Amino acid sequence: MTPELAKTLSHGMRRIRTVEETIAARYSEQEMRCPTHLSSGQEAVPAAISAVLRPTDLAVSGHRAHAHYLAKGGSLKAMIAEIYGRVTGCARGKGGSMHLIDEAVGFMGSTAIVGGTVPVGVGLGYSLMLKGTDDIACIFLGDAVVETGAFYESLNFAILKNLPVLFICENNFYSVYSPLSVRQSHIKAIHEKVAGFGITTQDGDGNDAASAHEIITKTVADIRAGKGPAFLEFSTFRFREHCGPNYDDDLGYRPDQFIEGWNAREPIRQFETRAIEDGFLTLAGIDQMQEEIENEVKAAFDFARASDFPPAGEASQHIFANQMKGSWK
Amino acid sequence: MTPELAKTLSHGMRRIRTVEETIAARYSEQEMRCPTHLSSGQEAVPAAISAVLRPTDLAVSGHRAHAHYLAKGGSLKAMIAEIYGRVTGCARGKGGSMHLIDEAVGFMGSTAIVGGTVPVGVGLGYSLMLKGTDDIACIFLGDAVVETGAFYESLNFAILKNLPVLFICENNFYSVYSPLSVRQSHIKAIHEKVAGFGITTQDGDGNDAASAHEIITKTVADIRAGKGPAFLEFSTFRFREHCGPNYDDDLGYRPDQFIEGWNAREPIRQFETRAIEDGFLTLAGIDQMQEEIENEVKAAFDFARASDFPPAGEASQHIFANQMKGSWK
Amino acid sequence: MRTFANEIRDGLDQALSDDPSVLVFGLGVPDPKGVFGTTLDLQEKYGEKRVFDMPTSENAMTGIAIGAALGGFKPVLTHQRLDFALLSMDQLVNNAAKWHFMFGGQRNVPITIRMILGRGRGQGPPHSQNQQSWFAHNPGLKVVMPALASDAKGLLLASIFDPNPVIFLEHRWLHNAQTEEATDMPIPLGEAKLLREGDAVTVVSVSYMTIEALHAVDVLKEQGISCDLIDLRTVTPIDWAKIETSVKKTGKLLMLDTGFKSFGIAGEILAHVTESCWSSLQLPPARLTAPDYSESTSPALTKDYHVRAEHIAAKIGEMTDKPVSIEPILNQRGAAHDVPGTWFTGPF
Amino acid sequence: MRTFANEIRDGLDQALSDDPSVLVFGLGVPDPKGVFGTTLDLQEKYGEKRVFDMPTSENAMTGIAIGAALGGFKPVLTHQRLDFALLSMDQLVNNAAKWHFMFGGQRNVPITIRMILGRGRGQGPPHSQNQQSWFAHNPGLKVVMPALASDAKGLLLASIFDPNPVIFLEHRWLHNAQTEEATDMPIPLGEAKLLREGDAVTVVSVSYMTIEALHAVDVLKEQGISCDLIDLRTVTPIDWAKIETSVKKTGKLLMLDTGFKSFGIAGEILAHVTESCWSSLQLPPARLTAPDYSESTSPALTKDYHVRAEHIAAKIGEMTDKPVSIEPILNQRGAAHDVPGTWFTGPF
Ligand SMILES: Cc1ncc(C[n+]2csc(CCOP(=O)(O)OP(=O)(O)O)c2C)c(N)n1
Ligand SMILES: Cc1ncc(C[n+]2csc(CCOP(=O)(O)OP(=O)(O)O)c2C)c(N)n1
Ligand SMILES: [Mg+2]
Ligand SMILES: [Mg+2]
Repeated sequence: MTPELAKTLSHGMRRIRTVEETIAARYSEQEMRCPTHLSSGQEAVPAAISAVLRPTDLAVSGHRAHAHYLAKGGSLKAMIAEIYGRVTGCARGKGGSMHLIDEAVGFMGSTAIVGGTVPVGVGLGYSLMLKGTDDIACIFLGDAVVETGAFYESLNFAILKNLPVLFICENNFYSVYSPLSVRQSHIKAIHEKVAGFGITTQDGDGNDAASAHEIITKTVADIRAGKGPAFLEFSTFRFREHCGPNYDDDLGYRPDQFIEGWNAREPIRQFETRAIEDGFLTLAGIDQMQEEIENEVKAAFDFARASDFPPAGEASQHIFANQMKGSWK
Repeated sequence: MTPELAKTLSHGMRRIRTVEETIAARYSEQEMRCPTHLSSGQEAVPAAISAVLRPTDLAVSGHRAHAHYLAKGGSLKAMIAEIYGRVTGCARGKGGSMHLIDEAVGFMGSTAIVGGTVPVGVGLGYSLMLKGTDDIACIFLGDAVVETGAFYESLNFAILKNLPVLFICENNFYSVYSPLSVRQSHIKAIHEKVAGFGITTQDGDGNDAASAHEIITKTVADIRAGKGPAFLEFSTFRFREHCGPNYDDDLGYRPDQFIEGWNAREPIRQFETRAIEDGFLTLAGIDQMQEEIENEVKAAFDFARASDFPPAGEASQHIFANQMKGSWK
Repeated sequence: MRTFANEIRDGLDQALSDDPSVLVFGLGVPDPKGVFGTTLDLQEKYGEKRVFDMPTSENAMTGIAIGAALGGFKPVLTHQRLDFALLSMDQLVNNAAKWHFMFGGQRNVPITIRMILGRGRGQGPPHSQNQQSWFAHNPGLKVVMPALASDAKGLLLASIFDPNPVIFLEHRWLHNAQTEEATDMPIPLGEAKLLREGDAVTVVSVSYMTIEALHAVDVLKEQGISCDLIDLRTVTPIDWAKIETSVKKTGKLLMLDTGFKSFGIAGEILAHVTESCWSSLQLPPARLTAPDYSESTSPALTKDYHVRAEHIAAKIGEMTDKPVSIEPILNQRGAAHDVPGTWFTGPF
Repeated sequence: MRTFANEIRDGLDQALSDDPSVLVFGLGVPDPKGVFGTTLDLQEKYGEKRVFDMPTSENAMTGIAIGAALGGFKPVLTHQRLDFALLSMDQLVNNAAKWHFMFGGQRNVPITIRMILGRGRGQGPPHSQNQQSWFAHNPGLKVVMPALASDAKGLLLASIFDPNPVIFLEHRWLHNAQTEEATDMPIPLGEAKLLREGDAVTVVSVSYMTIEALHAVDVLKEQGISCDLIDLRTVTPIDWAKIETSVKKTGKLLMLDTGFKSFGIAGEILAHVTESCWSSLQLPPARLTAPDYSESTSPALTKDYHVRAEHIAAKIGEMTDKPVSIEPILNQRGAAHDVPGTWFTGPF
């Protein structure tokens, strides 16, 4: 740990948290009119990854993608505007919260079908292999994704071709209201099942930004060095309901003890307490950082709300492209 | 080994071989007008399974299903008639070589899509679990099936629900002309990958009927005893081309050494040589058995060729069923 | 007053109770929210073996439903959106649809696949597909699209006890629809329902479009234009007789569909009616459907996306060459355009 | 003389050679048989990184093609049967078709998916599906169905270099079709081709049906009945202008399709022409397609399954109310009914 890294991780987590909590606070205004999956509580892993990846690395994600998009450097303004359905949104209002994209920083897209971007990420990895750079493709996935056939098909191909692909599984133990126990056999943990394929795997504490950062740093270095794909599993905890702005622990689908245990390991406080003790952060520094973040977030919401809606005619545009937009070089 | 078992295994293998080679010999007559995948060379595992399963056990298979259908006790006449497209065929000529069915003996169907019956077999296993008998569902699969997402989704569910399901993988190292090396990572063997899920697995020599029988007997007993699903991998070798009646080693897609090595371990001769040495079989007994088989096979071909074609009107029948045909009891 | 969702739930309950071979499973089936209220308490009542949650494995779970059906059971599999079921097209079309046919009638596959059709409030492109024409195009599948809450239970019961695979499409905007009457009896698949009678135009509709059509037809009736309104209820088998009888009377057809226009179910209905009622047709048969592009997320892009009662009324006016006022329709609208009613506040 | 299969192979060769971002993969691509001869020697020429075999993972490999496209490449993925591609409907429809739209036009997905349509000689239900209407129904996909060997290469090149996902459907019975002329130039997608001119009936056809139609139309010409024959070539985008111009001239439409009848592409073409050419139509537009059930395996059950030249000729006779002799057609048939020619001896 260094003061700089501590600041980066703290800032990364606080920024994600502030964005998500601001969305939660304003969602009931009925101006953000799309299904929205918040990452509050799950900030440590994205913040850690953010500190390791380069803009030329590529990433894809799923329905709960705000944190991943931000971690990869995606434009905050464009994301908030997208959730507000404005033309300044990263998908011009076409896709909403679940469809984020910022190719300029390598965030190649998030989509709404569980597992749907896993093969896309592997295909991006294939393109990087062909180009021969040491960039990597990073695939964010939840614990339900390892129930999809597409995941195993993709895994097999990534290993077969020794592709520069990092699979990051954030295991928050639930898929909507469903615990792991009704979906996956408990005989082996997720990372153990995957390890059976002969890919490098590791599991870590997804609420500990410092150790996550360490694991990710080493793993990414190995991938860049041509050692092939890797799979990381981080256990973590989502604060709010699966989709939407509220807490839903009154529904009783997560045991009280489980909730309390995880709340005690809230990632930001946990990290900062230690970092302050170790002299890497100061309370004053954190306060100033938080203020800057709040200003940035407020500006993003102001930007979004001041932005125009897309003109009605855009509803029927973009069905077909008229020209090639990417290049292999 | 007992004289009785030796006879059963030898008979089972010879019967499959004779059927397949008779099809090969007559295929060029252009009367069997459907894609046909022969099992010559791969007789040991089906013969071994045949000696273990009961008629009330259920089985499904894929495109190369003749041996499995026969092993499960399916009617030989109905199978040959099906390949000849006759109304006496097990699917009344609707399905051909790849669509075999004989529910009376628990052969619930084979289909043409790689991996397509794997979940069907697991669903049959679920029905057996609900019924609470100690029957099992047996799923035959080739080495390409473990590349399909459906396989892993099915495996997960079978383990999750502790279903009485036996996955039998006959690994003949090729999918059509494609060797394993262009399809699957070699870091782990198939059974190792599957073992990662926490299911009982074992690999065996698929050309050694005696040892295959031993493995299968123990495994099936465990499944009947409620120990949950199991996965067996048997390596083996297909004699003829992927689809059709000919040899195609002139194409050079399988290395000479590979072919020679496997030919030296031809399953019937290998088994019988030892069984004769051990006094379980006699040459005369084998000759008599072969004669009986040849008579049976000839009768089946005669039956098929003497059978009527389905009336033209049946082409448009069977689109919808008018009544329930199964029962849960 | 009972809702469409109540009726679905009661249909499942009745099926589970009447027949021990009925199984109900799908993502979220035993949830506290019970798939929009349609599966509430069923697991408590019938146990974890007959009513259960599942992994996110839509393809295999469809095959598992087929296998359980071959094992003698009658599985009902639920997808919270049709869009997720695209993963299972192989099992649905290569196995379920063809099993009875390709095995020469040996064995039927009595499975029911509930798929919910999303719409509005930011559902966006992959949560709002209405691909009924895919299923209808495939021999061996029945396709049921209930519209009225009073039909929901009867159609569901008929689907569950039909010996064939049935795709049961529930429009999300219908779950809160209300009814006073409802039936405990299966409603035979293949019978459309004449909801309104008149001789101006034959309006044929499916699923949620029937709600908009009822609104339009009733308002027009007050303006002196009376239409036949036929709720299709099942797309396959389809009740051609009822449609043809009506078109032969009115000489005019307006078909309403929730799906994309081109190569959709409306095209088939226009084509068939043109073939079979040629000499009765006074006008080319017409259709109002979703356009040939996806529903966007932003509410600014969905205002004119869906066909609403006012469009239907205006179209009927055009087809009958009579003046029509859509004011009464517009005046009755309470909720924003992207929600089915004020009760709906998201998130999905 | 060159075959359709030669032309496909040369199209791939030319694309690979002209543009280093083109990739070709699929089950059996580097096989000794090279996917019915269409991919022979390409791996030797362009290396294992650009031309490769794949695992039996149709769904993921489609997503991998999409990802490679987003990475700047132009993948061409081959399925030996359309039936296998049913496993990839999620990636094709939820991702490829919608990517450009749902990300607001940010990024296109230039992938080409070759799917081979099986027929005859015991292919049976899950090796003989012609589901073009599924793809055509989905905005964002282009659907190309070449018929003539002389068009195969040009249409393939246009598909590969089109910025959008293209479903390229090759009928198995066409691979041996011959041509003398061929082009090295892409043929623009969306332009149908008028193959024969006449004013009796407008015959519109796709893929292998065009071969049967050519036969029928030429024989009828000798009997004094001249038809317009339009080979659609691309189903989406579709060349309505050419169809409408012809129907406005002839007043009669006969649409031919290889797929199931109901809710198929023929229905849409009938519906659209009825809407757009109403006042010109002298007869209800007609269609000849596969019936609404699968192709069986037994040759005894496929004799009357497919539409053949004699059926087309007879139908045109009926539509023109003129006597027609189908004898010349029957007399020219050499091969059994379930193979494209005597060269075809199976197994698939
Ligand atoms: C194929 C598919 N099936 C079901 C859904 C509905 N769905 C949306 S999010 C979700 C839960 C995914 O859980 P997980 O991967 O653990 O991610 P988390 O929400 O916990 O972050 C489900 C089932 C979907 N979007 N796609
Ligand atoms: C989903 C799917 N993809 C491709 C095919 C074409 N195909 C038919 S058999 C076969 C090979 C299967 O290999 P394997 O499972 O090893 O069985 P084997 O033929 O060796 O017995 C393939 C790829 C298919 N039938 N289904
Ligand atoms: Mg989760
Ligand atoms: Mg094999």
